[in-house]
Amino acid sequence: MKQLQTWGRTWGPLLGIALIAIALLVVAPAVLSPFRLNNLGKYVCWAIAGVGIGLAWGRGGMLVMGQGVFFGLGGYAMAMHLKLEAAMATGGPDAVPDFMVLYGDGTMPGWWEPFRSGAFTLTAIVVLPALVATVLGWAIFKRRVRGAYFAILTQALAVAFATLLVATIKQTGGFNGLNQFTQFFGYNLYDPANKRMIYSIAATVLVVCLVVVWQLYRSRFGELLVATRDAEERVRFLGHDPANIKLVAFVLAAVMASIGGALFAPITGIISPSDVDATASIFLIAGVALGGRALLLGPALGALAVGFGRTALSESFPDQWTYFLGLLFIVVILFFPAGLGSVGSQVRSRLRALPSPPRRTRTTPAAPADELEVVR
Amino acid sequence: MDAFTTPLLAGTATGALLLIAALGLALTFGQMGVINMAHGEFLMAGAYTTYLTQQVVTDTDLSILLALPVAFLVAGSLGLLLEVAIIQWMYRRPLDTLLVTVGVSLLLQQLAKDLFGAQGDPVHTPGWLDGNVDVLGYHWPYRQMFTIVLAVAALAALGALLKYTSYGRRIRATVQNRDLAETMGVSTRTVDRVTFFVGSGLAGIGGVAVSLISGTNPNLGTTYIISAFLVVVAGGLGQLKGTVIAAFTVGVVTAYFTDWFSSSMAQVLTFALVVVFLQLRPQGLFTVRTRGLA
Amino acid sequence: MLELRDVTAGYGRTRVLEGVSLHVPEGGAVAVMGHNGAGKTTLLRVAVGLLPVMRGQVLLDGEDVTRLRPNKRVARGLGYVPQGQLSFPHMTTLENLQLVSTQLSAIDGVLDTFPALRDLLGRRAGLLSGGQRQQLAIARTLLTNPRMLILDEPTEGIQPNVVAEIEGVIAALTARGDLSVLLVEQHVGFALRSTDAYYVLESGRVTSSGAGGPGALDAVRTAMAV
Amino acid sequence: GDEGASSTSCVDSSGDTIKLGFLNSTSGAMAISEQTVRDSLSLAAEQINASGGILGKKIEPVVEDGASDPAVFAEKIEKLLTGDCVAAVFGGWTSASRKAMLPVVEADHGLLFYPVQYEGLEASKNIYYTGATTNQQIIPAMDFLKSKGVKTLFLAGSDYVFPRTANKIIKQYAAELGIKIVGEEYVPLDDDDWTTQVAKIVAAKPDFVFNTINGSSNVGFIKAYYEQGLTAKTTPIISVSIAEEEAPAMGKDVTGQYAAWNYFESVESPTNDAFIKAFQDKYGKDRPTSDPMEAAYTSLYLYKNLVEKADSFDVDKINAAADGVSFDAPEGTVTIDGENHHIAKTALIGQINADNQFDVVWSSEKPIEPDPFLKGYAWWDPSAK
Amino acid sequence: MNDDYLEVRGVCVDFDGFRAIDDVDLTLLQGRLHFLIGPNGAGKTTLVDAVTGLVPASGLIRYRNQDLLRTKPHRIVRSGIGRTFQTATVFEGLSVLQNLDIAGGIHRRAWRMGLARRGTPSYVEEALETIGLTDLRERPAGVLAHGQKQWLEIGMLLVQDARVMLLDEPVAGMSAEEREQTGDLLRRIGSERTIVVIEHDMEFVRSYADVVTVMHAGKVLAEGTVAEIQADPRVQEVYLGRTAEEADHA
Ligand SMILES: Nc1ncnc2c1ncn2[C@@H]1O[C@H](COP(=O)(O)OP(=O)(O)OP(=O)(O)O)[C@@H](O)[C@H]1O
Ligand SMILES: Nc1ncnc2c1ncn2[C@@H]1O[C@H](COP(=O)(O)OP(=O)(O)OP(=O)(O)O)[C@@H](O)[C@H]1O
Ligand SMILES: NC(N)=O
Ligand SMILES: [Mg+2]
Ligand SMILES: [Mg+2]
Repeated sequence: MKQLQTWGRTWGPLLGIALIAIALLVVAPAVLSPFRLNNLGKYVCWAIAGVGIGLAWGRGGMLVMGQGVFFGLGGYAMAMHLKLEAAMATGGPDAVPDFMVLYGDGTMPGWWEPFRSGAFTLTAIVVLPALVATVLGWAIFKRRVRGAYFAILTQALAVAFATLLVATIKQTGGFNGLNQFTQFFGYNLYDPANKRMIYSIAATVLVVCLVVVWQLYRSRFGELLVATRDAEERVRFLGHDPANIKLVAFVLAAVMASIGGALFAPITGIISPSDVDATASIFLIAGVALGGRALLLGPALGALAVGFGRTALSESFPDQWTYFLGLLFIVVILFFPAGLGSVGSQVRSRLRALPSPPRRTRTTPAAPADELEVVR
Repeated sequence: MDAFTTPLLAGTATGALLLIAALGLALTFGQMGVINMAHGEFLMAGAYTTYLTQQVVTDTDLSILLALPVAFLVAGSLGLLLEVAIIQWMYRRPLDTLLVTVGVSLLLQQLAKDLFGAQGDPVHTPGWLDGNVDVLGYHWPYRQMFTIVLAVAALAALGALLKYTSYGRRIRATVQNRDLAETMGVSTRTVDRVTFFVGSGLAGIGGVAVSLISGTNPNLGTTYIISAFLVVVAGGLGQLKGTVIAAFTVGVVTAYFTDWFSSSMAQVLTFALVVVFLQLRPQGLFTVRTRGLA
Repeated sequence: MLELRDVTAGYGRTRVLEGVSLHVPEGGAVAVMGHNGAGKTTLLRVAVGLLPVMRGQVLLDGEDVTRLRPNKRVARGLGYVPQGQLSFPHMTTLENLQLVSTQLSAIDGVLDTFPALRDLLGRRAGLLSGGQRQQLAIARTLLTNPRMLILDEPTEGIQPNVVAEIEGVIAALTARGDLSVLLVEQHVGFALRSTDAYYVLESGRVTSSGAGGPGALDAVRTAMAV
Repeated sequence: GDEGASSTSCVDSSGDTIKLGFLNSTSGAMAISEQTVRDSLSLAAEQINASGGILGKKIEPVVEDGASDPAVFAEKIEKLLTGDCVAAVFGGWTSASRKAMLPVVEADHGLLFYPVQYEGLEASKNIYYTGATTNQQIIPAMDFLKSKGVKTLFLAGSDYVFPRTANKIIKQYAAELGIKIVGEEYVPLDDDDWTTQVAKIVAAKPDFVFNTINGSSNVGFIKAYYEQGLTAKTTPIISVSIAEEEAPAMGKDVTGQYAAWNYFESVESPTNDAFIKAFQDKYGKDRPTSDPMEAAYTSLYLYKNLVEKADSFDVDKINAAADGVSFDAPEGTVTIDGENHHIAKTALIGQINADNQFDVVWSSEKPIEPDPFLKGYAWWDPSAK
Repeated sequence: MNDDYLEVRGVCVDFDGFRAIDDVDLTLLQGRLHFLIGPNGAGKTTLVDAVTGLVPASGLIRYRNQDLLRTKPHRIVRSGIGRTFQTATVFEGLSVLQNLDIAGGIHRRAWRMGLARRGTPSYVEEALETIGLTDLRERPAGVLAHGQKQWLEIGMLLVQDARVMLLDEPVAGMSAEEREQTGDLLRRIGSERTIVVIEHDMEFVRSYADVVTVMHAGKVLAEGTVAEIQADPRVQEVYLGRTAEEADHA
């Protein structure tokens, strides 16, 4: 019995990941229409970013409210390449994207140039967010900015990033964003078979990300990350610099968000500031909170659910759906602070604790003391 | 000369507006630790209150003055409702309040849209605010001066409340250690409610000032919320002094940036500046230190 | 004065107290002793109202206060010094005291009891040393003018001569006859000297109780050695 | 995209109803504007159904919320075209939303009717543009300014595609007309604070201000303008996005200012009277009508006429029949240009009166043929700096 | 004398003009139980803070030829100096076992951090045994009682294999028997370590101290054996008080 439990604890999550893999890679393509599959692909992109948020927020205690920035870095990097591919397909190797002619003077900024190369673009999608997150994270964590400060700071970054995109219309397409792609690394983007391929890539990436965090969570690093979340300063007295530990999680989360964004562009055919701004970032967070931030599969499933919920609610109640969405936020966070993924265990513990349920919801441990605490 | 005075004076007015919005947050966020993303919608409620007051009392000279206390009550009551219905269950997980209140903010925006329509409603500037005075080349509108006066008055009132009444100590005690405060005879429930009422009420006052700039519309709150939070953070949690300095600095600096570059770039640069600033003073302008690892 | 009737309480699913009954008579002083984790603090939290009971009753002056919030119990004369040198860290020593009472004479009174605090009035409590904070905690509670004083390891981390001081204060207060005391202490000698009845708590149950006084020393030691 | 080659339409026109998609933002920042478009689309559908439908089939609207997010527009239009198999989609407002829908509607070989004035430089076989292109609104507005003897002009706009492109055209045309541009300022969409920019206008003392601001930001602009002592008398403004919907929110501060459109509620014609009456009967006496609403209303009737001329719901047949299809719209008779899918429209300049209605003060003699790429304007050089 | 000793020379700590540590000299030798006593607010905790890099200090603090004042806290720990806190601080979200296990982290190579723990390392098992929390190993540390947390902290130091242990009131709040157990434990592990204990319980000090340093108002007031200290009138005046002779906490 005990052995079975241990076995379950180790391999149960892998089984869950396998189920998700089957559902996404085998079942979904078989039963969904091309349009619905493409929609699912979009949610999968959010889920990839969500897995990273689960790592940074759920395990690391860093409420990353600006993941849109990294989602956008990847999304725009990919979109720039696709835009150039589209231009080059019709206008030759020196062609520039159409919008630069429309709103600008028809010249392309130099930093667009390398994105003509697919290899460079793929590298940039990983390296760019990693670099930005390292520099940013280094500065933030070394100065011990955390808790609500960190959350609001990252949110402000998302706002600044989106505003910057809007303000640089001639270089980034501004409010319109980048769209009207035609091909994806040589494949016609409007061919249903190719669309299915891109979907499969996204689903596979999600599964890989889940396996990566599964290993991380069971590793000693995962335990140390939780320790850092619970008592950051205390970790110093185990001989670790908490800034480094947080940095690793933050950078990983950034890279995942970036990859999610990079796949989002070809799947939806567009990336624009409204996909990366503060509101978009909050929706990323919402999925994670809904599914259960500290759980392994919670963030991914939550992100998929929120994506699906947005579509389904807005299709069924196009005029009232924001009410439902608002209520969803409230109900989930209020009643299931550990996410819907934990409803089962929560109900069980409630039942066992009868007859006198606690007067206030105290099912989660008290917030880490330093969320608002001000330390020297 | 006006290249210097215009951003200074206009920025001060913007700063005043930020200050009113941030003062409420300084209470609910700075003192109580609740990250209320619906605070912007309380601002919006204040703006709609002004509109409605003008519908009832058609003498605009009077109605604005009347709108101030009414907006305070309306927004305050909304805040109280929020506290009683939701926030009171969440004091032990401050970061989660952020997400819950995002939901509330969505609800309130949709509600405003359904009640008042998607279009904005007009708010008329009273006669005594009509006009401007020429200050070194800048036609400084009376309305901007009024905003500054309003902010200073709100600040003074709040400052006095915190400093000269036992309420200030109670609120701080409650946020620092709920259980302990309770066992020191502080009714933390009352403190929570009063704080939310006052903090949200301030947003209502801010809403009156905002309505004079842009009338009403259901998305009005979203414009101010993030800047207001940034001001509180840059000012240092729980520090009115810091909030004041941060609000006016952000207002004036943004105005200069706008003048030199553009509005969009000014927003980007101001955000960037706050980020850099937090590098230098990670816990805001005024830091409160304690010992140990807490 | 204070009575716990058959109280069961705990955290989440885990029960920490199992059917504990205890009585502090009017003007009486009762000590609770027990090992680490026995449930002493839990017992006091139930008495004060910081932890809801799962079963049982808490009575104050013969009245059921089981559902009353802590601050209401404080208003009825309950004073509580929690374990762990707790204070409001961002408030100064003086503000910590003023939270309870702004009467100068009253504050002056408790400062006479803990003169070391006089020099620290302007310092933020979070910067005080552990012992200084504990002195502040006791002083603050005394300001609430309790008729029933509940102390959780009040001498923990306090220098010896101040421990003696605190012992003296408690003795003086109980001698007044209008103050009841419920004391959790690890220093058995001190505990028994200061009280007239004791309870020993073991794994959430009362395993032994009796009259206090130095004579009970051996009985308690035996009870605790189990 | 490769037109029509791969996709076969799933539109089912065999029953006695035909599905049409209404895709507007009813949440988010653009809801302010787009809700009105939705309202007039619903009205038109109701009227058409009451009078027998299209080719005898009742319209069955499938409504979706674009949520002010271009990516959502892209998703929803695909859903409407491939999931609901609507015969055509009506909606979109921002150019961002249109640009996002364009590749989808082309790939799915569907139809989109876009009802808002925009920056031009676009023509898709799968889109019908029932709002003005630049030579039907902006260029006439410039002509009007020239006729008023304007020498100096200040440009104020929202920081996004339409104003940027519009101003690029304005600047080139101004050079042609000999009008000097004395300033150019942008503020992000939905930003209310125009104080600093207005101070620059005060300092620049232009003869006129050309306003390409979109949405609620106009309120902040007009209020700041008035506050700093600028009025229609001292420094008039000509706007291309302030209509009857927006004007009341600005009250007296906007009185006397000008706007360029192709329709005003004040247009005097029996068709318009009928339109206004029907609209207000349905939505209330206090609801004004405006250009985008009228263009949306018109778009549905144009679609009806297109289908009935083609005698089919098939996109290719409709496109083949498009040239010359017209409708006696509230703004006057409009006619489709089969080449670029825009419509000929009469340009109007109105002056806002104390009731926040627009008095027509200038009008093009006849409907102006659409020229989205400004091919007929020699001064236009798209790649100029 | 080997180089395994901690040297404190002329150390001062200032807080906005208030001098909490004033020119303190100390030499802490290996193999002896060193006690640090003194009135509340004397500066004992602050001194430990200074040694472990938690507060900035001036002067010289040296361990194995390393200048600790110029070393970051986590590097100080890595050089073998561990501490506990007056208010026990453990990782509340982790189990007792995990708390102990991650304490051993500094002895592992960085890349091994990515691997999962397999079973319970023997030194963690030993530490569990030593601190008597074997039965509670799977409990989240957050639910431990006050004293249990203090034991867990000591256990973490054991796993860290700290050469210098600075214990801030480790037995406060423990019952007499528990103190005895803890004292014996300290004596056992102290033979090859440098251990400094801050404590107010004079009986405990009497039973276990090899050397006692008394601090007062930021300065070292006296140093010597327990007997010498108890006889010192200055110590009696500021610290022990009139109950000096009968300081018989149970
Ligand atoms: N918040 C909590 N959640 C869950 N369990 C708890 C909580 N607080 C205490 N416990 C558990 O309850 C038991 C009793 O704890 P309590 O603090 O009452 O002990 P105590 O007798 O006061 O010990 P000490 O002498 O160390 O202060 C302990 O086993 C502890 O692990
Ligand atoms: N950050 C700080 N700012 C100001 N004063 C401080 C700070 N830290 C400590 N102090 C003061 O320094 C003095 C020494 O404190 P410390 O905690 O070292 O005392 P201690 O000897 O450990 O006392 P105890 O036995 O009560 O724990 C105290 O008076 C305390 O108030
Ligand atoms: N097309 C517009 N007005 O965005
Ligand atoms: Mg206890
Ligand atoms: Mg100390």
